Amino acid sequence: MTELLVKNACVIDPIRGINGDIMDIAIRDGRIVESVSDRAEVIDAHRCLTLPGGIDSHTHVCGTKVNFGRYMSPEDMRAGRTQRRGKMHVTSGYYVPTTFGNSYRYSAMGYTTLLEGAMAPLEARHTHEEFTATPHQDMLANTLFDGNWAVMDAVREKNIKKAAAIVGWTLNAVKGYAIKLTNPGGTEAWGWGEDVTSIHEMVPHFDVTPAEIITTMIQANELLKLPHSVHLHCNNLGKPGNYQTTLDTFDLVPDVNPNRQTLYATHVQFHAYGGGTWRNICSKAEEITRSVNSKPQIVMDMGQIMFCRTMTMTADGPMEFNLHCLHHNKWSNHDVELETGSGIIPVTYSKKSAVNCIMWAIGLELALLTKSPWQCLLETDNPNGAPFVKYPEVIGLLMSKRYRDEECATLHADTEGRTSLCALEREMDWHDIAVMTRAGQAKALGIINQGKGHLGIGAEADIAIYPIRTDSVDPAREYRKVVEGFQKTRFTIKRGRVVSRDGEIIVDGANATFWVNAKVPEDLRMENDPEFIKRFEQFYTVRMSNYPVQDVYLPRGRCIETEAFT
Amino acid sequence: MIVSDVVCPFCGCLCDDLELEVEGDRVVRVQNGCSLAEATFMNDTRLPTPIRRTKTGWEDISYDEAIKETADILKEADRPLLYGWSSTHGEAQSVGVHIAELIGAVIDNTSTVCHGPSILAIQEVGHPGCTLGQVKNRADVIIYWGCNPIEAHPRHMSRYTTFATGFFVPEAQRERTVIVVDTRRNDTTNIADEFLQVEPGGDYAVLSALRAIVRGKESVIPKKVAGIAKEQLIRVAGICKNAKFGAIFFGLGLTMSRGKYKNVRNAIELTDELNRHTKFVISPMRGHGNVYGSNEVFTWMTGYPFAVDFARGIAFYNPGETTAVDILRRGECDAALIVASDPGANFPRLAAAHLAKIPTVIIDPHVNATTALSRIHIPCTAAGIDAAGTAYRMDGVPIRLKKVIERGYPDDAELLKKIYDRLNGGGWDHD
Amino acid sequence: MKCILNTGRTVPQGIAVEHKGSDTYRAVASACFLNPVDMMILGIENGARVGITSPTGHVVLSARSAEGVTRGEIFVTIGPYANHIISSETHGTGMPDFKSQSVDVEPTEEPIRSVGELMEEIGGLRYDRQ
Amino acid sequence: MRVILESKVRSKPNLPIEAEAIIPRNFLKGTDLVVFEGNKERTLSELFWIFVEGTAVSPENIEVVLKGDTSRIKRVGEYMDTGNIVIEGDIGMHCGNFMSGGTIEILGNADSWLGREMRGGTILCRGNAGHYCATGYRGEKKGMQGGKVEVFGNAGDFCAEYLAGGEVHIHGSTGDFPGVEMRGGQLTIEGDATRPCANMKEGSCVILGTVHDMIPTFEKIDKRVLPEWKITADVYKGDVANRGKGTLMIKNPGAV
Repeated sequence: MTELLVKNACVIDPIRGINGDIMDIAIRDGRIVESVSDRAEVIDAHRCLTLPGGIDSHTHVCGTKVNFGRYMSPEDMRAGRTQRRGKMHVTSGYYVPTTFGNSYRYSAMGYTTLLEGAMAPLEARHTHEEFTATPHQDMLANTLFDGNWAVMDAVREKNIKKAAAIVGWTLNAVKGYAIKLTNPGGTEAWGWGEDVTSIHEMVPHFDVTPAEIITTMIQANELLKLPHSVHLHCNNLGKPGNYQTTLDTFDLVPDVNPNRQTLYATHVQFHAYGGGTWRNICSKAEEITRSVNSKPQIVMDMGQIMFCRTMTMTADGPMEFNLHCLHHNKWSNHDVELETGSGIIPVTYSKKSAVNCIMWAIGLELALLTKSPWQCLLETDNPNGAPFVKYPEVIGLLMSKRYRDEECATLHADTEGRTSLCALEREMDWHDIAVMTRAGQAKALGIINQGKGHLGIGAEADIAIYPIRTDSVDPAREYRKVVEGFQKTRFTIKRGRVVSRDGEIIVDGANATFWVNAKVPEDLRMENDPEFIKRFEQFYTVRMSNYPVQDVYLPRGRCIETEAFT
Repeated sequence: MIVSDVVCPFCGCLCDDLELEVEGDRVVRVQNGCSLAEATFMNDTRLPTPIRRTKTGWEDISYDEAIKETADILKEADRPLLYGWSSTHGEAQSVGVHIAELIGAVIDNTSTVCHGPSILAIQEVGHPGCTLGQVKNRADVIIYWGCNPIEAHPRHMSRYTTFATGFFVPEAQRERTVIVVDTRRNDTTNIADEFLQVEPGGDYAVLSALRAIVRGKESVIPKKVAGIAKEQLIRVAGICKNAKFGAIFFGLGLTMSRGKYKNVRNAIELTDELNRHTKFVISPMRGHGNVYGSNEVFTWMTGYPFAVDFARGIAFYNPGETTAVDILRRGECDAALIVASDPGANFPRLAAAHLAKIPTVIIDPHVNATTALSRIHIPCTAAGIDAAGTAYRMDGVPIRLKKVIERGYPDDAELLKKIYDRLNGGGWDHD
Repeated sequence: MKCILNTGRTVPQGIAVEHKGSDTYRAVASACFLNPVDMMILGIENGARVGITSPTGHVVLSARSAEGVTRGEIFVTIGPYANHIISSETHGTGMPDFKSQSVDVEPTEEPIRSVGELMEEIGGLRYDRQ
Repeated sequence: MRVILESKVRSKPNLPIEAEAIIPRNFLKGTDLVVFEGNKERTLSELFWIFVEGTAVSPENIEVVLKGDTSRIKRVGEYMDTGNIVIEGDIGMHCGNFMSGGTIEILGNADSWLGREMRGGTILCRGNAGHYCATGYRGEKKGMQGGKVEVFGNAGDFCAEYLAGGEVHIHGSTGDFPGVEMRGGQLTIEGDATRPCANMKEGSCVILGTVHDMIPTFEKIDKRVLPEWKITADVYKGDVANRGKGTLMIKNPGAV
């Protein structure tokens, strides 16, 4: 039995409605309890800001695509090198760090749970191998279904149950957590070098539209009773004028789940562009947030960009090629048979570029114009918009109008006319930030019941104690203190153990991987469907028996079972 | 006993549809596999026990003794080299990287003498590729450039390309055009619809010419480029541009001939150019069963796919400087640990000779040329035969190798963990 | 005769690759494929021995006629025989000239050595208990 | 001030030494510097006999002289910004990496990656230079960006790869692919070269000797008198395969 007592913590725990109370937190064997014995180890938080461990609900840190980003970037690897030290392994890389680099840096910032944004089912084993080597965060994997042939066949046949059964079988086979749709239909079209340009355009050879894929998958998701909603990267990412596609997509979404959103729309900054060309691109954040403010069934995340050199990586192959034709730097692409695609290119976001400045402003506008912080979560689509180590700066910008004004003064002159950021007075408070960086994520991902995102009795003792005194820091004026404070916790506690102190990792990690087993009725299971098996063996290049990820790849797997179809 | 859907660990195709008949600790029949697979499973003669070189011959030693001496050798070294890794599973590769980091070693894998140049090229221009099923189901134009799949990857054409039935190419042989580029005629060139016989060392010029033609600049091109007539180049460029889905596979003919990675880069840039007209992908024909896995494991752990130098505590990478052949050629390293490979046979003479001058330990199931250059040889399981583990196919698809028999050997990952423990003075703690 | 040495993988080499001490492997790895015209000029028949010399070393191989090999080129499967004469220079890339080593080819009466003998020539010691 | 470093005899003379600490500025505060020999940290005095003559108040007045067997010493002059380094014999790899000012003179030969990612200053190599002379790092978009590298002997393969600015002058010949991927700057080769300027985007290159294996995707546009060399050269634009706008001037085009 191990016990830990955190004393004098200034706790903000939005899920439990606690906002800045000074209290003690008792921990036994990794969970939060009423009280501990006097033998417990004691940490004095000295009234510092204490939050549930940070949760990133959309990041790219593990798997084929991320590793390819590393593989092709020795120039980045030398940008962030640290030596082996104590319990810490060597790390390399700044925008695509090694797995240990990701894990240590997230931990130093108080993050204890991560959702990998895109896992191709065929390559799931790779993602899980890297999860094991990202030891300080619990991991969940978004599983890609955007170009899944079997799913598209079911959509065409308007067979929702079958679509659900395919998803259920796949999630179970690859130990995935949620349904991810990346440019639905577009990744299949990219198999021919084409794309789909609206949600009502037919996918070549499959006679389905993105809209049909999205609505069917939303229904299948609820039929399977998955903890998370459909997680969508909308069509037409990064194209001027794409906001209309985004609005059309939002209009498809019913409000069907009382516990959470029905659709999670990711990195919406990249989907909120007006205009028709790169010359007249402008912000449509107002239109997007007007829609979201009237639709509680939608939660989005920012997709904030920051000015730096980074790497874009997404399953959206056609988008990456278009971007490559603009940048003329290196381009990688990796299409996955019968399932999805992916593309990777390095980019530099510069204040000299009007487009980049407008993108930067749109992300912030989305957050500031969304009334409820539970509906617009903070992330950069790491590393697409910026590496996650930039989160503290994003927090600073959201909390301080002065910081925003100072930055705006250094931007390209066109920014002001084509965005409304400068006019926005809103300054977020500590509670808003706590929602946008952990509580909102826990609710959106459906992991509150797993003891994530709050500090109630029975919760997993994932806690971040920041060197910030909320009673003495004025974030609007002293935003630099805010940024610094969120960069490095005093203590990051993971499942009751102090893993990071002042940015130094002090123990070996022992993370868990959450996955979902939706129990589909016997007669609907794909492993009993001869037609599914036949097509699998014919068109995949691995045998169906070699496809599922074996248990050995999840040394600390945590299965969430649902009673589907009931 | 019959075991089905077995994965062959020999080459980068990692065919996973083999059926094996097993009797006791022996495989007695292999179905669906090529002749290389058959030899891999059926002619599997092992070194029975660890051996150590004496002044005049060889003596048997215990595993404990062998492990202790290996750890002592590595501990003493000022510039140890850990080399090989491509014929074992990812689990062993990962322990190898941990050892290298712990002792400040250089760690390199066999891509250094096969597709290392392809990696250098990818680091300059990226890699438009795909999984092999994309090619199987869609490709109507297949190009084999500087590779000979019939000899090196015997089932590549029947499983993934020329002869494979695909969803959008139900009559594969009729519907696919096959182009082969090589310096000499061989069995692969004989099945080509177009054979471009390029002069040795002329690949780069041919690729540049094709790029220019695809861009509409054919007027610049001379009548003949590296032995190939301009008319044929124009014809081939036309076939590529008119393809619905084209796939280039390339081999050591590009990576080993003069210019090395620049040849590969040029092929990738041709692929890039063709994507402005249609869909085109390119893929290296990776050799050893899990050589791509060694690149993957090295990359997520160190940031670099091969040739990683931990001498200064951080990871440093610079092929040409930190690559195994160069470290040996310059006589830099003062100890070597070879795992699952045979540099004695595969490295140029001068590089191999240095292994005999320093204390070298090899961990490998089989006696090979490197055995003769070593001080100690420790036998172990062979991944995919008597050990399970992860391997990455040439296209990045991770596949679990199966354990089909038990022969009583220790897994190399376990041997390496014991060596790590001795060096670290503590328990293995990285799972 | 001046030639360019080309190397590559072959099925027989792959089959015997884990039996480097065997006669099969010796036969496979020490075969040197030449264009028939070049063989005529050298005045040798199939199976004759040829001495191959490069700035790095000298090795004896068994000549085999092959139509597919162009004149001025010789092909030897990857392995210790070819490597005995390939330079370890990598041009700063890590990769030796496995496909473009300049060599001199001439008929010889010298014997073809075993893999073990080649290793002993560079400081090794054969292990041939099986 | 002159700092003379004379290499001591080492028990393992082939072990590389990484000595980016050897730049003039660092000797302002004394000679108590750290270098790496293989995977071991060493003080400068473990590896060198150190002699200091005179004093200096600013680094530009410091000259560092290396004597003895220095062929395995890497990174001498890395990030050097001022002062002088003289190497009496051969020098190891990465001499003058990221250099931004000052002068390095090598009386012997330089190993590979001489002046990698250089920004300014001057490197004079009286002997031959190895491969990747005046180039960049793997995966990086730009190689050398400024300053001057002058080699009085020959240079190896991939000389001035990714050259983006500054001047590279080889008095002798180069190996394969000089000026490959050039983005800018000026490359001059007085001797012969094989496959020059392949895939170049911009910049200019003059070759006075014989060119072997000219890349087929260069467009001959002109003849031009080069008064400084007293020759008439063929002028090519390219690399056409790469939408390049570079200039390649050749006195003796060999067989294509």
